[in-house]
Amino acid sequence: MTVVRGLISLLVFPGALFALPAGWFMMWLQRKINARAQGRIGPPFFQPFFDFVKLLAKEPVVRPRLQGFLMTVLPLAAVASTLGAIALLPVFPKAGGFSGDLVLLVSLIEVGPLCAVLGGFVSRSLYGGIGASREAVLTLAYNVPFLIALFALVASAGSFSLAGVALAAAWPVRVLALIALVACIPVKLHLNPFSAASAEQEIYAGSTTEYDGPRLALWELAHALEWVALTGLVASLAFPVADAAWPVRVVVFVAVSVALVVVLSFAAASTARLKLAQTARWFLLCGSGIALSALVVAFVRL
Amino acid sequence: MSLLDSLVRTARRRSPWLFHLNAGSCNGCDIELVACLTPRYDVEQLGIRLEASPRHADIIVVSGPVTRTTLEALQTVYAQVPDPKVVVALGSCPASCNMFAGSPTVVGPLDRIIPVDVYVPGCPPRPDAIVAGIADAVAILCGDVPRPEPTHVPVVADACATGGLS
Amino acid sequence: MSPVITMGPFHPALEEPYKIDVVCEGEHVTDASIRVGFNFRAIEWLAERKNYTADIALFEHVCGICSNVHTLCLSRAIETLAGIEVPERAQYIRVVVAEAERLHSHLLWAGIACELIGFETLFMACFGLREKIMDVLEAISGNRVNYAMNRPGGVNRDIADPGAVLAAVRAIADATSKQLIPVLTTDATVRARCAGVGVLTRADAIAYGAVGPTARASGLPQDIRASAPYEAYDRLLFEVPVRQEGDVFARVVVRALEILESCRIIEQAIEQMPAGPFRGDDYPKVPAGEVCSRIEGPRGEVFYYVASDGSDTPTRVRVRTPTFANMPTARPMVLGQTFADVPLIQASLDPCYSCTDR
Amino acid sequence: MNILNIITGNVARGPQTVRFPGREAPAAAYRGSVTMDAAKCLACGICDYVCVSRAIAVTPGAASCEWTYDPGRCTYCGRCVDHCPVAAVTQAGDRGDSYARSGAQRATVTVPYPACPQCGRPAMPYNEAVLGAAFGDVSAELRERIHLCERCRRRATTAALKANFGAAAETGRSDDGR
Repeated sequence: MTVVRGLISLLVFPGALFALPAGWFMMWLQRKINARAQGRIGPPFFQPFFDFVKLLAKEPVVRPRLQGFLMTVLPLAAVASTLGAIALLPVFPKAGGFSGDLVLLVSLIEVGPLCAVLGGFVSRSLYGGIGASREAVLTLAYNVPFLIALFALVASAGSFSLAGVALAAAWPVRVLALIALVACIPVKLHLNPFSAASAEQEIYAGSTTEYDGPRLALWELAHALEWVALTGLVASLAFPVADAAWPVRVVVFVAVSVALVVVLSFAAASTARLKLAQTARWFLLCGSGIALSALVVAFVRL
Repeated sequence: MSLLDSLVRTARRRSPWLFHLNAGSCNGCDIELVACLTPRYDVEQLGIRLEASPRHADIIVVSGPVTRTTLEALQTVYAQVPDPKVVVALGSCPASCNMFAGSPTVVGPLDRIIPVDVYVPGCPPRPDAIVAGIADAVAILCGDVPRPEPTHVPVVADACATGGLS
Repeated sequence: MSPVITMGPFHPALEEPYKIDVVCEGEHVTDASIRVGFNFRAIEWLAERKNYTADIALFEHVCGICSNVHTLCLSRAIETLAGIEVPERAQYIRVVVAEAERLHSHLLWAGIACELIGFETLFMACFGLREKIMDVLEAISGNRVNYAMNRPGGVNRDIADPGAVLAAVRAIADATSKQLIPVLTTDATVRARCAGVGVLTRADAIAYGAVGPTARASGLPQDIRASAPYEAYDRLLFEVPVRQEGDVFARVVVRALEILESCRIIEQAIEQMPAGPFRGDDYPKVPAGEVCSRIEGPRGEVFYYVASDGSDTPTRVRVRTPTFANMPTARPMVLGQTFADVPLIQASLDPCYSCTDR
Repeated sequence: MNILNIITGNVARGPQTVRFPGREAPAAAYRGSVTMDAAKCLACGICDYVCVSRAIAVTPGAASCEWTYDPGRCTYCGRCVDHCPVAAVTQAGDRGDSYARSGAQRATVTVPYPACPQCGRPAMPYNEAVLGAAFGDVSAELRERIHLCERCRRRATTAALKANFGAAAETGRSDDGR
C-alpha cells in the first residue's frame, strides 16, 4: 500500500503529472507578472513548455565522451532529486510520510544546487566555473537560515517528520520560520534581488553557459520542478488542512503556492540584483536573525 | 507529418532565442535591437528571448559590416550555436558593408563569411521591422518557409590571415 | 595564481565588441585593462576618399548613439573653413536636435545601467521614456537613429511641429523628476549597487583628462556648451550639474540632472526660435586650410580636425572622441572592487567604442 | 518605495505593447527607400555624387542613362533627395520587408534621352535650374539652346559665332573704313 501511495505521490500528485505542468505554469506566471509590472505583454501561456520541447529537439553539440556523460547525468540527477523532494511534500499530512523524511527532503532539495555547481565546473567554461562558484557560495549562505528555520520547526513540533512538523509546529515559530524560508527561495530560483548566481550581465548564463539543446532542457526542467518543490514546501507547512477533504487540501496547496509565486515575482520585479558578498551578508545577518529568533521562540515555548 | 513532428515545429516557431553579435556596427542597429525588448515592441510576446550564451541560441542576429578583428569571433560564435539555426543580417552593413565598403579593415559583407537567411533593410531598421524580420527568420527555423539557397562562398576564413582582402 | 577573466568581445553587458581583461583574486579585482579595435572600420581613411557631403553622412556612422554630435562637429569645422554663417533658425534647430540626442543617450545609458545591476523594471521604464524622445527625433528628422540633420551652412529639415516637441519634452522632464530620479536616488538595492562603487577622485579625473559627465561627477565643472558656447547656447539658460563624490552613484545623478537641463534647453530653444531660412548653400566651396572644432556631446568633448587642399575631399579628418579620453579612467575605478561591479563601472563612463575605434 | 508606484502604474494601465503583427506607422517625414521618377530626371548624377555608400549609381549610355538603386546598400540619409535639383528622387514612407538574398532588391530605372528637336538624335537637354546652380546667370541665348543635343548646340553656337563674326566685320568696316 505504501509503495502504491509512494508511486502515486512521485508520479501523479504532487509528483510528475502535477508538478511538470505546475512548474511550467509558475515559470510562465513569473515571466508574465514581470512583463506586466514593466508594462509589456509578456510571453504566451505555453511558453516554458515550448521552450522545453524546442531545446529537447535541438541537435546536441558533440563533446568528449566523459564530459558529455557528466553534462547529461548532472541535470538528470537534479531533475530526479527535485521530483523526489516534491513527492515527499506533506500535502496530505495524515496520509503518508515517515519519521525523518524532513532530513531526506532537505537533502534532496540540496542535490539540485549541488548538481548545478558540479555541472558548471564540468562544462569547463570560465563563466560556467564562476557561476558554479557563486552558486556554491550562495548555497552555503542561504542554507544557514534555511536549516535553522527548519530546525526551529522541528524543535517546536518535536518531530523530524514533515507531516508532524506541518501539523504540530507552534504558530509564532511557524510564522518566523516561514518568513526565513520564503526569503531563501529567490536564491534557489535565481530571482532578484538574490540572483547573483545567474547574473547574465556579468557571467553570461552562469553555470549553464556551456549547456546546449537537450542538456539545457533538463536544467530548465529541474528549474521548473524547483519552483514547485520550494513553493510547495512553504505552502504545505503554512496551511496544513489536515481534516478537510482531499480536494480542499489540493486547492489550498495550489492556491498558496501560486500566491507565493505572485509575491516572489513582484519582489523580483521591484529590486535590483545584489552582489554576491551583499547577498551572503544579508543571509548571514538578516536571514539567520529571523531564523534564529524562530529557534529561540521554539525553545522558550518548550 | 507525425504528431511529434508538428509539436517540434510549433515549439520552434514559438520559442526562438536570439544571440546578438555586433560585428563592428555603429551601435545604431544594436540599440534598436535593445529597443525591441522594451514595453513598446516587446519581443517576448513572440516567445523571443535575448540569450547571453550562443549555446542557447536559435537565431544569430548580426549587425555591422564585419571588421577584421571580429571575423574570428564571428566564426566561432556561428560554430557554437547548435543546429538548427538561422542568421539574420540587421541593416545595410552586413548586407553590403554599406558605406564601409572598400575599407581595408572591413571583410564583409556577411554572406561571404557565414550563410545569411534573412536581411532586414534599414540603417538602422525600425524596431518593428526588426521584430518582423525575426518573425520571418522563425518561419525558416521551423520549416514553414524553405531556407534560401546559400549564396556565400566561405573563402574569407583565411583571407584575413594572409591579408588578401581589402 | 590570479585568474584573468576576459570579458568579451561579445558579452551581454557590452553593447559593442571589445575586451576587458580582469585579473581577479576571488571576486576582487586586482587589475584590469581594456582592449579595443573591434569596431575599427577605418572611417578616417575612407573620409579622405569621399567628398564633403558624403563625409558628413559617413561620420554620422562613427556612432549610432551620438551621430548628430559628429555631423555637427564636422559641419562646424567645414563652416569655419569656408567662412559660412549659419542662419539663426538653423542654430536653434541644431540645439534642439543636439539636446534631444543627449536626452535619448542619457536615458539609454540610465536604462543600460539599470539592466547591468539587474533592475529590469527600471530599465524598461527608462526605455519607455526614451521612446517619447525617439518619436520626436523621428518626426523631426525622419529616422530614429542617424538623423542626417546637419549640412554645412545649416540643417536639412525644419521642425514642423514645435508643439509636439514641447509636449514630449515636458512629459519627459515630468517623468524624470517625479519617477526616475526618486527611484534612482532612494531605492535601497540601487544604492547598494552604486553608492561608493568605482570612485574616480578629482585628482585622478584631472590626471587622466576625463571629460563630460564622468569629469563632472568627479567635481570638474567642465562643459563646452558653457565655457565655449557654440550655435545658440550663449542665448540659453542652463546649469552644469556637478557632483563631488566621483562614484557610480554621482555619475547617475549627474546624468539624471542633465536630462532635466536638456529639457529646459529644448523648451527655451523652441520658444526663442526665430522664423527664417534654415538651409545654407547647397555646394559650399571649401578653401585650402586646416581647422579644429569641438563641441559637447552626451559623453563629453568631441574634437574634430579637418585639413583641406581646396578640392572637394578633405586631405585629413581626425576625430578625438570623449570615450578615448575617459577610457583609461576605468582602471583606477575598478581596482579593489568586486568582479560583479566591473560591467557597471565601465558602463558608468558611458563608453562608446564604436566612436573610439571608428 | 517609488518603484512600486511605477509597477502599480504599469499594472493598472495595462501593457503598452503593440501586439504583433501590428505595427505603428512611421512618422510622416520618415526616410524610407528611394525611388526615382524617370520623367523628371536630368541624368545629372548629383545623387550618385552625394551618395556615401554607393547605393545609387548613375551610368550614362548612348541613348539612355541607367539609374540603379540598392536598398541593401542604402543608409537612407536622404541626401540624394535633398540635393536633387528637380525633385526627381523621392523617399517612400517605409523601407519594405525583409528579404532573403543580398542585392535582390536592386532596382534599375532607365532614363531615356529625349530626341533632339533639331536632328532627332537622343540627348539629355540641360536644365535651366541646374545651369543656374552651376554657372550663375545663364544667358538668354544659351537658354534657347539648352534643349538641343550637344552636336546641334555646337553647330548653333558656331553659326551664331559666324553670324556675330560677320556682323562684327560689317560694323567694323562701316566704323573705321578698314
